[in-house]
Amino acid sequence: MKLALNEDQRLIKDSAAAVWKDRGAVERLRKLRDAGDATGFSRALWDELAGLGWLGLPFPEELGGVGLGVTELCLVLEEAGKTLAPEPLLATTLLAGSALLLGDSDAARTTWLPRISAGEVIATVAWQERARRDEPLSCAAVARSAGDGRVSLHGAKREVLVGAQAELIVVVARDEASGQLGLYAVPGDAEGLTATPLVRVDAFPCARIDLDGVVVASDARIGGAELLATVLDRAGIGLAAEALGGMSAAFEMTLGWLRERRQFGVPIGSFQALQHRAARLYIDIELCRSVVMAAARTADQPGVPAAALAQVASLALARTTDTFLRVVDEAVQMHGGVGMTDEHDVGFYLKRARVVAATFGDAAWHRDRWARLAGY
Amino acid sequence: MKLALNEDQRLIKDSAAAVWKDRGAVERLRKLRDAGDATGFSRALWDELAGLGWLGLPFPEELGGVGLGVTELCLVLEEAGKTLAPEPLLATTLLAGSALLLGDSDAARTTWLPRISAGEVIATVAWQERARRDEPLSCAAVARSAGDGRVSLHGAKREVLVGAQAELIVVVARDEASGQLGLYAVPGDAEGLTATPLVRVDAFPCARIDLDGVVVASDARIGGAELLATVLDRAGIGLAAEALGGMSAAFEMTLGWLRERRQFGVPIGSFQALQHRAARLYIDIELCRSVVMAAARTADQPGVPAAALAQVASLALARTTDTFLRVVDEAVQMHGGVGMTDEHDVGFYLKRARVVAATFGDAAWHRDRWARLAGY
Amino acid sequence: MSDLDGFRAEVRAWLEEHAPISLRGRPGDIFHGHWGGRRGGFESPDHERWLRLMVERGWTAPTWPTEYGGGGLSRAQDAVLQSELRRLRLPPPLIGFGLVMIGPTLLEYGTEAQKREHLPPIIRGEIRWCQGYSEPGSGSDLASLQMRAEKNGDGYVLNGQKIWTSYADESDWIFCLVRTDPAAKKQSGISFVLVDMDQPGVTTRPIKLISGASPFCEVFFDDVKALARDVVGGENNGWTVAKALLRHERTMVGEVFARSVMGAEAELLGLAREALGPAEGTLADPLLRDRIVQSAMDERAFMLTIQRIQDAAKTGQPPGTESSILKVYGTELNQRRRELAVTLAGADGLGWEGESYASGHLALTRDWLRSRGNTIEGGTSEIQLNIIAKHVLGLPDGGAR
Amino acid sequence: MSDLDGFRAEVRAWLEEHAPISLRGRPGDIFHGHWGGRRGGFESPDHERWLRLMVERGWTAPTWPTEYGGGGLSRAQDAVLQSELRRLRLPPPLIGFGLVMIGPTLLEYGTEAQKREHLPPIIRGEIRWCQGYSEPGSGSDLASLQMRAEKNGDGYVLNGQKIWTSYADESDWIFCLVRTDPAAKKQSGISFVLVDMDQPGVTTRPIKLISGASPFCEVFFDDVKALARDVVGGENNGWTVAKALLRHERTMVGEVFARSVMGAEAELLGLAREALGPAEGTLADPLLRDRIVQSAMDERAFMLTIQRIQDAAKTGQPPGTESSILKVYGTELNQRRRELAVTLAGADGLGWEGESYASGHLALTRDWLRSRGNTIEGGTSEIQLNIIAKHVLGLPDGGAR
Repeated sequence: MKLALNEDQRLIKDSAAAVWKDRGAVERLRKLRDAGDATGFSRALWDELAGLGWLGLPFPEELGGVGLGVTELCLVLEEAGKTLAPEPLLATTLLAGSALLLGDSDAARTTWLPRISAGEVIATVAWQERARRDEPLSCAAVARSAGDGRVSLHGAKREVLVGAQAELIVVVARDEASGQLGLYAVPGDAEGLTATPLVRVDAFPCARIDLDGVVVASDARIGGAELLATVLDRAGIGLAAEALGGMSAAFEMTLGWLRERRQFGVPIGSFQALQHRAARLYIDIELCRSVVMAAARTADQPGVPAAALAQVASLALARTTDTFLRVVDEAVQMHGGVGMTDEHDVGFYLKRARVVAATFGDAAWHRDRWARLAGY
Repeated sequence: MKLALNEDQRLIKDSAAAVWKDRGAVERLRKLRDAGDATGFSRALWDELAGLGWLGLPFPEELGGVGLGVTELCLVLEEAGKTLAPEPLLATTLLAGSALLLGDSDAARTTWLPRISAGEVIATVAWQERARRDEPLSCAAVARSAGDGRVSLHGAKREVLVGAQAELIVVVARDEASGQLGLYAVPGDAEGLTATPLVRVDAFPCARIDLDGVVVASDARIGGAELLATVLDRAGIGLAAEALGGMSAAFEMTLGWLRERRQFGVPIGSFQALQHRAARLYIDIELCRSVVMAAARTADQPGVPAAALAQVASLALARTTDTFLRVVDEAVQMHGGVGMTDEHDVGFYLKRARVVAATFGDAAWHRDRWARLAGY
Repeated sequence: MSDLDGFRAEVRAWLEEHAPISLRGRPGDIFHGHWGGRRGGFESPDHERWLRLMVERGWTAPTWPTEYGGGGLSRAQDAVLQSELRRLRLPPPLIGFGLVMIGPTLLEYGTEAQKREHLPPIIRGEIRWCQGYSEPGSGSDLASLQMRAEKNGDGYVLNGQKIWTSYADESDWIFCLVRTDPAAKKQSGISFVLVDMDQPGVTTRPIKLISGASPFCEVFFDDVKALARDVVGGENNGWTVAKALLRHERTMVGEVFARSVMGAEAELLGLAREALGPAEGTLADPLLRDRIVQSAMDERAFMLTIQRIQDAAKTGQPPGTESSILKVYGTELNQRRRELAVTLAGADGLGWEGESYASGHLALTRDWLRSRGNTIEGGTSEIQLNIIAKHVLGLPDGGAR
Repeated sequence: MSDLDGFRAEVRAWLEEHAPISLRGRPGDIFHGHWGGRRGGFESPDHERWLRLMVERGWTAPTWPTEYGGGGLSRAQDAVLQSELRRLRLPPPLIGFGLVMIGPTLLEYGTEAQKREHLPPIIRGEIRWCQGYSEPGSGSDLASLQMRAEKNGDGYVLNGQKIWTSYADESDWIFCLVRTDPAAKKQSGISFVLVDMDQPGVTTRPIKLISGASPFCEVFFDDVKALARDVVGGENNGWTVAKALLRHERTMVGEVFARSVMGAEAELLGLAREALGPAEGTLADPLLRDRIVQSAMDERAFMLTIQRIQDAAKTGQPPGTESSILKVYGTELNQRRRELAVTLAGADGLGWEGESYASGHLALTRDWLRSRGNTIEGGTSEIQLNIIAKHVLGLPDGGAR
């Protein structure tokens, strides 16, 4: 495992940086938010991302993908994170995409992955049911036999990323008979499925999903608890990469302000107390960069054991969620009054950091899991 | 409850400050340590303290005391803490003294308290058995019936303050028959009692006590579990006062250094990063002062419920142990290389702070107790 | 003593007889009540009656001299009055920056003519005031302010901008720091001037915060007129007046935070039980439990420190720069609490708006966001730490302020 | 590539044949091995034989030129040699500041004559060197040093004091920074001079630390002589030489800390099980458990960062000021670990000496105390943060260094 970018990876990172910077950075999210845009992201840009091949980066070429890995996708997500891009790359390619890619169903794989790669389908996974993250195994939604080999899904899911826009929702439910968890590929417009958009603080698209007897064919089941764990860990690593981008951008923005803003006749960045705080943030961000790179590469190792993947995912999420929160708190503080205004971009990072921390479990949750994995 | 000193209290505090400063501050502890002094403190100074009435400050006048309270004793302890005075005021007057004062036995009270006040008897309580603090109720030492209404004590106690020098040791043991905890007043030279001095990092006198069938009369039992809890809480408040003194002195020493030490042509105290860190320490020390004052006054309130006392004692210990540790770490860091030398006094505070934190439970232990007391 | 007892009896009887029944049991505070002013309506006829009654006795400004319409009470009498108001849990008849900021400043620094002109309308609730200090370019470095006031006949012409002016869009007059001598260095060319906002050239614009709407405004001055007689403390001598007022403001902010942090343990515990269960016994999450205890202990230590400072003041110890301690610690304490609250609530604490969220949960999000400003407004934590380092600890000046 | 393979085969065969059997499986590191010098004895005859054998091939200084007695190996060849030594887990034949500090400095800045005089005795382990930089008055501000060297005939007379000189009491020569031009400002009047310690006027005194005995010494110079030919880099030009050496030292210190933090989780977990029980399953104390995880994660993130820096260097990215990051983070990481270790041990971690304590427990106390110096020695954390702020983040200089 080499913690450095190769030439291809550098190209991907640079072009990802260019794509999102060209689109106007945070300004774009602000406009979508202020307009109360129902889609919540740019479908035109989504088509462009498909054209660049990024929506299928980690999928094999025969399924419309590029045949690269989580490592490369994380580079794109990091750059997306810098501008707080709300395009649902994480939900579609890494959450739903991983479920389809690594799942049991060839049919589902060949049906959906090419369409995801082509940008035709927005997809997501609906797994969370409670306000605070706990074990995914505590799932209360059920899959009930509906005759003819079909099952009907009942329950409610919350915090479903891009849930109101997704054409494909992979729903986690417990088989009523066996008690086993299952992941079921459900079309977003299935009868009995209601998506209620949630206006969250970060303005990223998200929804509550109610399943009132949604009937699917039995081959809609693409995997069980083990698949879910892997899917969440891969997506967690992607989110950590996005967080790395977010904290880097908020930090850069703050450094710029420290250099420019003058008080008492000098730039405030010349005050040693602020310098030392900035230097410590820098160190922590650099450590985040190391763990994100290592985690992504681990996810790409063929046959990586689930426990090893879980451990690096927890490492990456524990560090990035905490550091992101600390960086944005300091960023607002160092910006002073202007950082508190809605007019300034830095507040968007503050809001996003907290949502990131609540998405796949915060630092404390992942430290607890690390200890459980290590047997103490 | 008024959080301010009255005229008498101010006098006591000032004269305590003078007594210990006159004796040479930390230099005195250093000499005792370097000499490997078997007593570990100054018996001559002890006689002086007796003459000043401080050894019996919280005892009633009819028992040789002054009739004041924990509040006043804490002022003396705070000043003692500033110079890291190893005189066993806490062990003798607050630990053993509280046990006798508030215990069931009139005989023990009238026998020992006047002698403690007069400086004739060094006393202590032997309660700890494990390396880390846990519930005192987990005591394994036993009191066994030895016929003729006598009991014999069996077990081992560790970290007994001034244990090798004490003429009176109040031993905590569990009645073998009833399972009840008991506090037994045992002469230091009792047969079957062996004290092994422990050379701890802070150089304060301390010992391990082995009880190999120490026979005492049944009226040696002066109380049970409730008494022990109250005794430990009163002593904990006293230790918090001592810690307050210690952190204040280490901080003052550091401020002096920051003003004097020049690097890059200016006093290092003019560097803003150090200024802000010093200012934060100051705030935390001021908060410690408030909780110590409040805790001592609560201990002096007639009929104060055990739970209320426990709560303020935990508040005082949680804050002072943590802050003391933080202050001394920063004090050494700000002193730079010279702070790492044995020649400099600041290291003595560093060492003492850690012993203080381990004496009656550290901050985490007391936060846990706070929650238990509050029912969550 | 018996005088005070008599006064108490008199106040109690008067309140029992006159205070509107409908207002009893509805206490306010210095930020919750009737703000007065030309544009200020009343919540109810009883609120209006309550103001008129109290104005008549001068009890909207109980300790101000009777010659300006105040109550002329001693501090001790005022304490009695306040405790009787609290007894019936009555709202203050009038609140606002006229009473707590510009009024006391005029009493200390104003000329007799200024007091006669400006104090009575404040006491009667006719004029609402706001404060024009900060400018976009001068935050912590207040003395670098740029707004100009140029001499013009018997007055000044004002041009420039103020920011962070609370309730500027609802106020009638503004007290401003302006630069009257551009040649003088920083503090020495500044004047403290009173400006009628009801004139052309004054524009206010509310500021939207990361937490949503706010009372803060920007105020723009475009050839606005001020009278020479409305300069307080003398031309180019405004810095002295401003500093006195700032100290006053910090203490007030400290008190507000003292109130805001109270009850942290119960609130957080409630959120924790809601999120973690079970309803009784030890909380399921030991790390969050530990953070709740820390919040509770921090709050207790903070409240005890406030009490200690007050008790020390009573024994005649001179008040020092304690306001900086309270400001730094109180605001950070509140931030930690708000952060812990959203953490406990998990996804329930991430809502921005909409019916999917309980209003209490939406408030968690907004309160957390708003709390980030606590360590910035009213003098940043950094400035307070500078003050402590230099003026309390006596550390040498390093050029950084 | 096949050249290297051939070299590897040759080295392996030679080592298999010559390396003393008794030393195999006893690896040392840059701080654990034979230090050489006039006063240096050998642990065993095999140690002496091992040194002689390696000196013969120049492999005590594998990459130094053969003309001075070095091995003349390329970096790639040296890597092969080191990996073969590791394969047999052999100790380095020779360690010391001659090899890692003054030798490389002379190779870069020394004259031909200086190299011919000083390098061979270093390579043969005959002369042990120490470093004389810090003085009591100049810690972080090294350039403020005061030790004087006055011209006298064909040399200098040295007067002053050095401090924090590791192993001065066991060394033969010292390389010193001295002030040769008292009139010049700070850096510009400093020379880098080599001094034979075996002469009157040189006194060393070991420094006792809060953790007990230490290799550090004070060195006093009282009319000590140095030769003009022993000035490195030219008179008054010593600062350039010293800075190059300091950078080198920081990297070394970083590597040492990288090693010191490894295995935190296992050590801490062992202490926790000892103190808390039970032997298996979830640790009884959830807060300490959380701190152990933090330590483990911090260590992992730190090791990954070291790897990333090394990997980046391999791809040709220019090395930056990473040493400051590693120094700050690595030392604080070690401090947190030592502190957690004594916390876990409770009263067992409070012993200073005596038979009542297990030696492992006594080491806990001493290691914790010693770790407090990590953030001071080799450039304080504060200095490293200054470096990061200015040279990495490009923040403007505020006069504070």
